[in-house]
Amino acid sequence: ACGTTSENSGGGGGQTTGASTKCKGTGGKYVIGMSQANVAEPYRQRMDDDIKAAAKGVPQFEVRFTDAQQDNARQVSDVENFVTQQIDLLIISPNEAKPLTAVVKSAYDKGIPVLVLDRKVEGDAYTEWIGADNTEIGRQAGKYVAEKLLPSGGKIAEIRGLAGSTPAQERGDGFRDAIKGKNIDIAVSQDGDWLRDKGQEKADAILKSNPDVQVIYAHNDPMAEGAYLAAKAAGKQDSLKFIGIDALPIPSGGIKAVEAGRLSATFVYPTAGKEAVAAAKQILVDCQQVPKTQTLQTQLITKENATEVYAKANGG
Amino acid sequence: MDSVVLVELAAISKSYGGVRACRNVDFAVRAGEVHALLGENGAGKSTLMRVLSGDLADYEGTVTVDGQPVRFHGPADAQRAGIAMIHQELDLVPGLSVADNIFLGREPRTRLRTLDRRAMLRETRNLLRRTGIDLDPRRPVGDLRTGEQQLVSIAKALSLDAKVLIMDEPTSALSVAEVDRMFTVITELRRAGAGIVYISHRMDEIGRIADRATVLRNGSVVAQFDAREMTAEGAAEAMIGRPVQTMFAHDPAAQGATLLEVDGLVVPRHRSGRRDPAGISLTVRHGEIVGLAGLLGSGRTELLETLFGAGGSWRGSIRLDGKPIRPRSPRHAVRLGLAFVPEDRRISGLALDHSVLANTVLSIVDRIARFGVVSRRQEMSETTRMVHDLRVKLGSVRDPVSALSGGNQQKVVFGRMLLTEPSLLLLDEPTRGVDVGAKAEIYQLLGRLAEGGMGVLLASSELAELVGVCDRVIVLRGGQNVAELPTAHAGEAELLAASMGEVVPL
Amino acid sequence: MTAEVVGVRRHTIRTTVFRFQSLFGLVAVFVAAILFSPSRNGELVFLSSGNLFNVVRAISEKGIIAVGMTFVILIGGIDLSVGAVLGLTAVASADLMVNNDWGVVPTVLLVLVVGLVFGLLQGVASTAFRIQAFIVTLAGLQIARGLARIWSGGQGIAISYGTDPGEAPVAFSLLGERTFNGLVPIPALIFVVIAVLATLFLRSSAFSRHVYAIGGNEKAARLSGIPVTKVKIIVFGICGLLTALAGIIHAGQLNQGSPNDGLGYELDAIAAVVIGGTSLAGGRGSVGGTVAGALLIGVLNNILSLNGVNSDIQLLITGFVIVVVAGLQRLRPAA
Amino acid sequence: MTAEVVGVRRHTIRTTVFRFQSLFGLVAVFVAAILFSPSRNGELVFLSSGNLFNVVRAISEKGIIAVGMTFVILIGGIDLSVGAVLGLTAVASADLMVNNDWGVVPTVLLVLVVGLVFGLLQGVASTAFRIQAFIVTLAGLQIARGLARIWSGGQGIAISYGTDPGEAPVAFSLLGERTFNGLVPIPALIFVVIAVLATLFLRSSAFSRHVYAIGGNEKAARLSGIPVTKVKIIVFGICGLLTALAGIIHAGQLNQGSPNDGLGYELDAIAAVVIGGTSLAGGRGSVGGTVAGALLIGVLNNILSLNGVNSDIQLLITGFVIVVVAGLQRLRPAA
Ligand SMILES: Nc1ncnc2c1ncn2[C@@H]1O[C@H](COP(=O)(O)OP(=O)(O)OP(=O)(O)O)[C@@H](O)[C@H]1O
Ligand SMILES: Nc1ncnc2c1ncn2[C@@H]1O[C@H](COP(=O)(O)OP(=O)(O)OP(=O)(O)O)[C@@H](O)[C@H]1O
Ligand SMILES: O[C@@H]1[C@@H](O)[C@H](O)OC[C@H]1O
Ligand SMILES: [Mg+2]
Ligand SMILES: [Mg+2]
Repeated sequence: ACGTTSENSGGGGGQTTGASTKCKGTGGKYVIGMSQANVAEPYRQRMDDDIKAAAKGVPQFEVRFTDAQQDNARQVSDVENFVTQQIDLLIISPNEAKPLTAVVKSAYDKGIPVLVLDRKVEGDAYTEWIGADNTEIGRQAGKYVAEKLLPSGGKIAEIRGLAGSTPAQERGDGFRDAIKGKNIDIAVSQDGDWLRDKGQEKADAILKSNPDVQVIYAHNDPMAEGAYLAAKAAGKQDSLKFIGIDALPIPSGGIKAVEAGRLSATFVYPTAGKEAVAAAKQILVDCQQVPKTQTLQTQLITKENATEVYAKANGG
Repeated sequence: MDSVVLVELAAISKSYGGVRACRNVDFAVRAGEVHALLGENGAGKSTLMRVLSGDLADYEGTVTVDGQPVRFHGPADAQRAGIAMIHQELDLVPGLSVADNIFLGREPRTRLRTLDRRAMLRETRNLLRRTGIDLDPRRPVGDLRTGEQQLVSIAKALSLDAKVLIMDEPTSALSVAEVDRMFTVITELRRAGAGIVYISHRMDEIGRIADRATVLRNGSVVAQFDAREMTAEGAAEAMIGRPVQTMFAHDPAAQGATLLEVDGLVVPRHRSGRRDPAGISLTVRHGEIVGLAGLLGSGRTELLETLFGAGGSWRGSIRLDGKPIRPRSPRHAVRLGLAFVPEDRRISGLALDHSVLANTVLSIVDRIARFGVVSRRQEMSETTRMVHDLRVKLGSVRDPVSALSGGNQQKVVFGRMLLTEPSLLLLDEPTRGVDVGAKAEIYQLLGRLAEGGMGVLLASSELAELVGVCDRVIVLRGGQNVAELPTAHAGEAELLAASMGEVVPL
Repeated sequence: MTAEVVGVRRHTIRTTVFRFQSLFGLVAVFVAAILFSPSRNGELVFLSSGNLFNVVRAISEKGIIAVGMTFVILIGGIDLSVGAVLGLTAVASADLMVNNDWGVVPTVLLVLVVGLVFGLLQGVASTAFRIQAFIVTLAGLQIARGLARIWSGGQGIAISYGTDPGEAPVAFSLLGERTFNGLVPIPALIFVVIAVLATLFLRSSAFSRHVYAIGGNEKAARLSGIPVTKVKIIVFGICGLLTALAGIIHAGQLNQGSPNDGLGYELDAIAAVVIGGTSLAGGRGSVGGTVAGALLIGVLNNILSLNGVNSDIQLLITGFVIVVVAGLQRLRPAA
Repeated sequence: MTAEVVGVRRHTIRTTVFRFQSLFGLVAVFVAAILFSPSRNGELVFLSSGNLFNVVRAISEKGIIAVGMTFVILIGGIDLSVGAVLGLTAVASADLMVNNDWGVVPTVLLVLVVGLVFGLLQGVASTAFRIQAFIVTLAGLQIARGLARIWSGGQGIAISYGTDPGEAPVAFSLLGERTFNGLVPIPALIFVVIAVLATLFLRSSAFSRHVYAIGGNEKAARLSGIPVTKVKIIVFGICGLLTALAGIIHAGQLNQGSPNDGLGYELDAIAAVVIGGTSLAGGRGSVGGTVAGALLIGVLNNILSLNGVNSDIQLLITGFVIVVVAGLQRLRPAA
């Protein structure tokens, strides 16, 4: 009865029945498996926390979490184990796209609806992808630097995410795209592996080798905070500007850092946790179809809106 | 013999797993005596003394000190009760200096509770002087030669000022001169009222120093002697339970062509600068047993190691069966038909955790393998043959070598090299720690091997052995040969004199 | 005074017990897994053949590496580079097939050679200059990781199958497949074969005697005429070779060769070896133990996941189980 | 028949050279850093005091841990738990001050006790059941990481300073500051003090002789009446204690205590110790060497970053430099 395919979902395969057969309406009990790529990054921990919080509001749901510790192979096993447990729905935030495609497909082919968050898998053997556009976020960051921080051009430093990860690639590309022709020079670019202490260490050296940079663009907030700490140690925290990405609404997150004036700006990188639970409810409880793609919007956080956004995100 | 009894062991029994090492042993040490503890390898001597020194805590029987029954829970307890032991296997810490080793566990401290190095160095110098060795107390023990280490152990034991000093084969790596020096020390201690337990397989030493002797066989006391009534033969017979065969039985007649020819061999790493460039020259013929005599540090070990490709750089020439050779590595030397039994079996000879079997066939695994697969049958038969030929006393050939008594461990190393069927056997103190019975067997074996055409170069600090076994003895001093004595004409006295640098008229 | 042969029986019993000692922990964990297994339709989920094969597949890469690591640890060495070498060889496999259109056989051969040579070079560096293996392979880790990044341009190289240029030969996709009625994963098969071969080799080859002897007492081994340097170099080569095999499987399993692959695998592989009762000091241990160690960790992860145990609690439980298992192994009376 | 006194002088020279041996590599890298330093306004950036202090600050946490690790390695042990214990103690520091309004002194004391106890427990587990330290501390790693995650709820605890509830005492922020005209970072000072104290302690305490003896020949140590078990337990305790100190500094430096902090620090700390010439077999080494090892890595990272060297190439260079430095140390003639 509940079995209609989302019109966005490509043809073929078992996905048509996928979403439907699992739907037992409000009377059912559902076990959802959430396969997280790693929980060492605050952003991902927050994604899990968001899912946990949202699932509290759906009494029919029990969510089980796994942590693949940044290992594709481990995440493949995690998904296999979920399939063995015959979960009713899989949420996955893949470590990398290609290596998880096959196992996600095999789960999907067994009729398990699959929600993919943040990073993608290849092909169309999943029910819905929910996430944000990293190139766009990078572009907005570039735009902010070009328009607000260095309207007449200048030198900046970039602290990048883990080499080889797609967000690092896309955030770098989008940024470069936006500053093209704006007389802004990326004087130095170093890998900070998404980590706060790495960000600090790299910024230490950057401030020595390129003391004339005016802005540090970090691919996430932890690294931006690390860079700020390095600048503070060098007594340069006021003459330099820092921007990051993620804007997690937690005490150690970027919104608070902007509010406190450490970062000039950060950009919301939505975790999609809340949206994922909503989609799961639509599929399992409401027996509805969901769109194949749900792109979440970013938001620029500056001192002006930080307090308000933070309060709102925490239910205020 | 009416002096005070310092310690008394009553009805001591001790087993390791299924092996009964001591059965119901009674033993006492009196003030002012040197009490020799004799017995063949594995008889239980070390075990009994490890009980007395607090090293083994789980045993049956009672230990009485000064009339009070005691139970030691560790060596420290025994030391506090005035009992110290020099262990058979040198137990020093190679990375620490001589002084650190001597005071290990009871370091003198300054008022600030820091190490009192000055006191340590001063005391160490005194102790070393008493033992008759001139060493820098700051040198790491690991840099010292075996004999020097043994002297450090002795100095360490002396520093304890013990009432009862147990010496488990303290002289096995020492040569005559050092032994003499040590006996002087023992005599001083005895005079001061200490009781000394003396374990040795060198029967001549027992005769010289002991006041009393207790003989163990298979873990039980089988005889007690007074020094006056004890003969070497009698003691030996008590030890092995039957009359000893003739010790030395080699017939020097059957010698053949020259096997080894060493000419002007100098090991230049000698930093003394005193090394005469003449170096060492000697020959060994097929079927000949040639001895190497010398004092501690005279260069015997170094020569053997060089011949075996295990030393450092050297110059000179070595010929084997007339062909010049330059042994690059022990492997190369083995291929050339050389075999070497090193002087310190624990460090250089054995993987102690591994079975007797694995240790025995180590040098011949390639030979007993077909297509790279070791033949278990041959492995077992070769090992059994060796165990039998050398009369190794053990539980099972699969037991770890560490479960064997010291002398039997030595036989395993010896046996391993014999299995390579060498043409030239290089032996460095091969009977160190080996009991009289087994020594006789080894000598006979050497005799047989020599008669079969093998050449033997045997370095030893036991003059009786050199004189008894060898056809000729070459005396080294300061890295060169200073004398050559045919044993048919020369005895221990001449060897000693030559070793000390006196010119010996022949 | 013939050699006494007392204790042969005692010995046999002890040996037998000892043979199985490295299995104690595995058996205990296995039993616990059965007890705690969720059940579905009256069947224990843990024991379902699908699940058991998943367990073996999941450990097969690390298991193969751990077999190589067993050799290295037996000589008293250690190899920290394996995780990075796995990444390097996975990248190499993907690049050769995808970007250079190599066939499966030449790719596999070349990649195996890459692993072998990397291992041999580490062996040479450590023996020629007498540098501790820890240091050499720590450097090797960085070098292999750097090479993998440079080779791949920092990005994972995705593998898709077909005959077009830019596609890998379909045959390679077998590594991701299951055989025997879709039941047995191919990597698991390879792992079992490697483990059996290595066990036989370590039990009965002359070479293995040399390996054990070097770990037991290197100086004694040298004086016994064993070519110590050569054996050590070969052992590092074996470890590199097996790691390359694991890297190839990894690429096949995940359809990608990424320079970040294998991060931290070195500790897992060493853990399997040590939990399996092999001494880090060298000279003592077996491949059987290593396989048991790897299985133990695999079973533990599996049963915790099947029960949906939260990953933080998993860490605690895993930690405690490891200590208890290691403790069990020490029950053996001292020799 | 006096024994010859050859080699006393030779010995002194060798000792002296050997004393400085662990510095060879550091000196070489330092010289290279000067040669390759970018310059600004005629001044070498690398040598500017600000930069040099950055280098020391950057290594201070790992350096302090490495000092503790030196003790553990000297007894022939190893401690893999340090990274996780750093995370645990950083979380503890943040949580106590931020969420429980503790003062600086009670926080620091309790956190130090946490580290100490964790270390002692590992020491007990490893000695009481005679389990290899590798295994015990591998388990300890998982347990500490699990505890840290549970304690913090998985997310870093941010520290801001002030007197309100939820704010940490301002005094704690000193850990992130610099002193002496804003030049010398406080963590660097603490590191130097710890290193000096540890050096003096290892040089001149009786306890240190026991540590060296246990690593050099455990049996001899036991026969000399040294309480081997007790010393070992204390050594693990020292390492835990120093790691906790590093954890506190970490929290102060980053204004946050996160359960993921310290990931992989164990290998870095061990590397510093081993590059500093301490033998993993135990019994040989010094804190001076460890400091040199840590500095070497710090200088290398710094100069590579100053030159903007790409991170892939950094890996390669670091790998090669480590091998070469280790090779340099082996130049010493064999004893
Ligand atoms: N650690 C051990 N484990 C098992 N058996 C042992 C152990 N130590 C000694 N034994 C056995 O106990 C018996 C007595 O050994 P012990 O070392 O006391 O002999 P010993 O008289 O000192 O011999 P040696 O003259 O060769 O030193 C031997 O059979 C030996 O194999
Ligand atoms: N590794 C070394 N370190 C220091 N000195 C050495 C070393 N090797 C040899 N020597 C010195 O070389 C000389 C010859 O030593 P060697 O051991 O060959 O003599 P030996 O006659 O066998 O004495 P020993 O009874 O000590 O075995 C001695 O002066 C010794 O101190
Ligand atoms: O900080 C985030 C990082 O941890 C994740 O892996 O990718 C997106 C980033 O914003
Ligand atoms: Mg003995
Ligand atoms: Mg000698």
